Amino acid sequence: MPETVDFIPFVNWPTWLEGLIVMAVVYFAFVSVLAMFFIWWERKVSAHMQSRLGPMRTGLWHGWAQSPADGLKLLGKEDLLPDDADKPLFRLAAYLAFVPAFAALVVLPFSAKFVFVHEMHVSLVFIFGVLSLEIVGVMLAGWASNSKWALYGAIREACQVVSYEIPMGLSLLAPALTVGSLSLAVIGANQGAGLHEWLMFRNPFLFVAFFVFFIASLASCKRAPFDLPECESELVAGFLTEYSGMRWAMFFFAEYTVMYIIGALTAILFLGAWYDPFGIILGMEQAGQSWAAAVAGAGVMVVKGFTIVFVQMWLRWTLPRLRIDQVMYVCVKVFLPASCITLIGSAAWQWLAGGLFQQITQIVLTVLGTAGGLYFVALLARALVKPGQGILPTIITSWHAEPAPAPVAPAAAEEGQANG
Amino acid sequence: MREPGESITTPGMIIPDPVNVDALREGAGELRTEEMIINMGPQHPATHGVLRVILRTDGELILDAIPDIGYLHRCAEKIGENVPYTQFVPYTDRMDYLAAMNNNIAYCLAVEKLAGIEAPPRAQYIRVIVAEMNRIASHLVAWGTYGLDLGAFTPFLYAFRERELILDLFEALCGARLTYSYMAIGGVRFDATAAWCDKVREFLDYFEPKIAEYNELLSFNQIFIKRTANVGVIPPDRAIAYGLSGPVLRGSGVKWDLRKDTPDLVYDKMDFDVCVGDGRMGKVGDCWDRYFVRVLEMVQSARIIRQALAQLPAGECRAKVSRAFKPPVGEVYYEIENPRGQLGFYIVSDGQAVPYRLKARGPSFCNVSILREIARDCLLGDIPAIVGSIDVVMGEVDR
Amino acid sequence: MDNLDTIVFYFLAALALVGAMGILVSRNIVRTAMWLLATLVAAAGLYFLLGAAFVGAIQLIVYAGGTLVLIIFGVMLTAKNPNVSYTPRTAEIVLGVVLCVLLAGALIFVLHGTAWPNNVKSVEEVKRMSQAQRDLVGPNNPDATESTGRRFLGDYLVPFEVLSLVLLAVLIGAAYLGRPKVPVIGAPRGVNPPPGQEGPRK
Amino acid sequence: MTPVGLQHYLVLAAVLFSAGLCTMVVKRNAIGILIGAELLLNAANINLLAFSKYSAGTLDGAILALFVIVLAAAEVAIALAIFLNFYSRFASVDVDRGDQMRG
Repeated sequence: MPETVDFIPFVNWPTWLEGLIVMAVVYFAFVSVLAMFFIWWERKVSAHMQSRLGPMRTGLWHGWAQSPADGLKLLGKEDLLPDDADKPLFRLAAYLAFVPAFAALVVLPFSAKFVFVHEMHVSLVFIFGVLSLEIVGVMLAGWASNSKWALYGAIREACQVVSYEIPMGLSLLAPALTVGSLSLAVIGANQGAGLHEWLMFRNPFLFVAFFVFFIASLASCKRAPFDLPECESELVAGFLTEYSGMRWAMFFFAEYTVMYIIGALTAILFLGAWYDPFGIILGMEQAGQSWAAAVAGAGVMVVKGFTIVFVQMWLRWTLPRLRIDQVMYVCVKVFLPASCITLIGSAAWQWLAGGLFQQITQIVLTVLGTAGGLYFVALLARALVKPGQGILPTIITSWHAEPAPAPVAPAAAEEGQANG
Repeated sequence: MREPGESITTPGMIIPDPVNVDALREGAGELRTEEMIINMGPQHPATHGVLRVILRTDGELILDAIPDIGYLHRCAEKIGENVPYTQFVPYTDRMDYLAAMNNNIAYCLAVEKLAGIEAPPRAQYIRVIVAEMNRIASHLVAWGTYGLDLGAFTPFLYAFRERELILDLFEALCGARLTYSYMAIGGVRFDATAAWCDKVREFLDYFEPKIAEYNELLSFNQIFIKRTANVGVIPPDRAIAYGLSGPVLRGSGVKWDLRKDTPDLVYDKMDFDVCVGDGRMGKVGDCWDRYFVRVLEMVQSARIIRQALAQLPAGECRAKVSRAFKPPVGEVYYEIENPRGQLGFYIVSDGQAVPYRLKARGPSFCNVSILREIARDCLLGDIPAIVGSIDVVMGEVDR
Repeated sequence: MDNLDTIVFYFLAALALVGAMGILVSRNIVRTAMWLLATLVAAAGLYFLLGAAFVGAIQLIVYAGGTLVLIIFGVMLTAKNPNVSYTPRTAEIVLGVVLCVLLAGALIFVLHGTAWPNNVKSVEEVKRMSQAQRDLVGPNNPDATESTGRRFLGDYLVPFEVLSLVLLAVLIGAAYLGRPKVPVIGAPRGVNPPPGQEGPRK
Repeated sequence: MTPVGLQHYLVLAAVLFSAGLCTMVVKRNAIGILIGAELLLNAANINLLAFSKYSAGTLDGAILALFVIVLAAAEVAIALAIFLNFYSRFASVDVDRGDQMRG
């Protein structure tokens, strides 16, 4: 058990009410900035993957002000309510989708010292439970819109997300089982010594559980290739069809916040939480520099979380979408057995393996995982250094610079070809 | 006065089999309570324009999908019967607006045959070059939007990046980027310069390696294959029975291409292959086959353009035809291979300056008719896959 | 912090009661389900307040995230028929409300007349206990979740296993009851089913 | 303000229980009745945990509450399957329709 973890500014607040208000404001600002940043970032990422630039004009640098500007625009939009919608529920749905994402962040640690609520010993289960509430909002949105497409979106959401919660939950229990705690703070504190101590590399089952968890979490936060509840080419916009303006934006805030929560959760459960791969931060903690360690740890945590969010975006802009029966097939026939095996397997491993065997496994898995990670980094670097496989011909770049081609007499065509 | 129970319909309106409301009310007998009738379109992201598909669904299962057309009807044929022959060329641009060059050529060839005009050889070669470039541009749109239909956003932008270069070339050639009106009866309006030809070669050098990239990105993506293989299978006999043509027909394994089988222009001097679906990923005639035929045809088009550029003769590019010429009395039906299939024009002349009757046979119009048959018993998510693989352009379906 | 606990309790209690009244009064079945959500979340909050964080979290996962979604799903599948109204008869309402008000009154009366024993161990006492003794203690047990797990695989092993069998039976039973009665796939339908048509895709 | 104790929770649970029972009695929609039953179970759970914290001081309350939650999920699953069958039979989930004992 690490020493108590606390969120600094609120250690000594004068009264609980002030503390609560300050916390709520800071917290809301944090969520908004996070979501806005991700929206901007996703635009830039998608644009660069599609050989475009994305927003460039709003704000001074790379269109950074695009998200706030969009927010203002959405605030100013007319608040449309379909005539036949169940109006109170239609309004409620947007908040119901947003609040769980907001609430889950409460117990999410940023590093050993930075966590909003520290006395939660079951923070893992709490986050999981709160995130599962989001479905209700989405289903309600689909139902209250009184549109057939929205209803399809709602039903798909219910099928898909509820189903994927099972493999997600099972694969998330495997690291909890290995550490022996449901507290994210404790799970995180267990992986400090270095890359080989990251839970993902502890045993082969956890290695598999990482991938199961990551893909199931994609499905359960409706990211592509599992974005069936809102897929625009089939269901117009699914449960979002009838939404507009700020209420529509609420769903997006929720989605992007959940993306980060999933990313941070993956980092804490499998990828060494707020510790760097070389044990430097743990060394700082042991040397008594707990504040420096906490700040550095928060930085590492944010980098890890953002990296996973980036991978989510990368997948979204690369892969086509699955069909609903394929989504369910993957869940029930692949991930469900796989996650059961990872849970049972890592329990058995805990019981049987040890000593040299354990160390060798850890080293092998670490090498394997690092090699895989480096391969993807290399792919990305190649794409950045050498975009595409050919250089854009001069047609676009030079054509308009040239004087308009004078009509060439047929006889001159031959020599024109020679010097062209 | 309507009889009670009589539904409010307009003539020709398609009414799917109704849900039995009485059974719902009485609660008797076997119920099919989950049936729902949905309009997919005319405003829908996946219907490529204003195609309306009336879906009768049982949950995700499609029981029936009825294409309903006519939202873009602009009386193109009737206009054709009221303007002189030369003035109808711009209207053909607006039929299949993604392949305007090919439409122009089809109409001009029909009129030329009717009037006994022969375009000079250079014009014929230029026609082949622009037709094949437009085929590439059209297939690029089909390829990109097909990815979009299946949820892959990125291919669309890649396709449009390359298509943009073709449009630039067309702009340089004739000044227009979408509706070219480049063909004239008896030739082409502007000659291609040598510099332009070099630009086309440069484009081909750039474009041909890109196709490997497309395949890597989309064609051989496992999710894409899972989405398209064995979906919307059209057996060859059904394809012929429905009068399908173009990549949709060839996707079913039928080796039929007017460029090879009834060569017009100078296609008989070109060396190229007719690509057919071979059921590589599933059954012959599934969505993947239709899709991949288009990818292969882009390679063949590039081959043809290279040959045509190499053989391009010098000379005039337009025969002398008077502005309001009057073809002799008679009728003609002429069809060529468009990117989407066989586009034919049937023209009846009574010796006047305007056609007596003009009728177009659009490939998309015939191709979309198979939708109801192959979209039965599939899932809702397959509908965009099927509609996209048929690749209809509503401007030409409705005309 | 007692003050905060009190306020939070009253807030959650009010939410739960409003939800319960909403369930009772609401005619629209989807809204009824939403009121149930309010009650469930408030109950989860009360569990947290009662020191049973694990139960609270499980309540959120299973009840609010699973059971409630199932209920809404059921509502969506059965509430389509506009010709059916579920308005109860006035006599039923009056009788039901009167009976239940009487029941509530009686229960509260009994509660006020009863003195409950208090066997709660203080934190110091718990600290002095052995592991086995500590497993029995509910509040003031620093690792109550672990103890819960040990109890499940110890004293409560038989009920725990029986429960797993029950769940399995429910899974099979629900799948059996929910199977489609009408052969929806592959039945010939529409005009002129074309010859040589492919069968349904599996 | 008196500090919150056992009595507060018990009164709250009693009211929730009565409301749940009333819902079960009054509603004609089968799913409404199901929701009433959920209310009863939640009232029971609050009681269990309140006694566990303020009176018995043991973990059994929490363990029983977990059993209740899981059983409630099972109950809802089966009940909804039955209601769907009921609905496909009577085109309604009005429990008053189900007064005939034939398949």
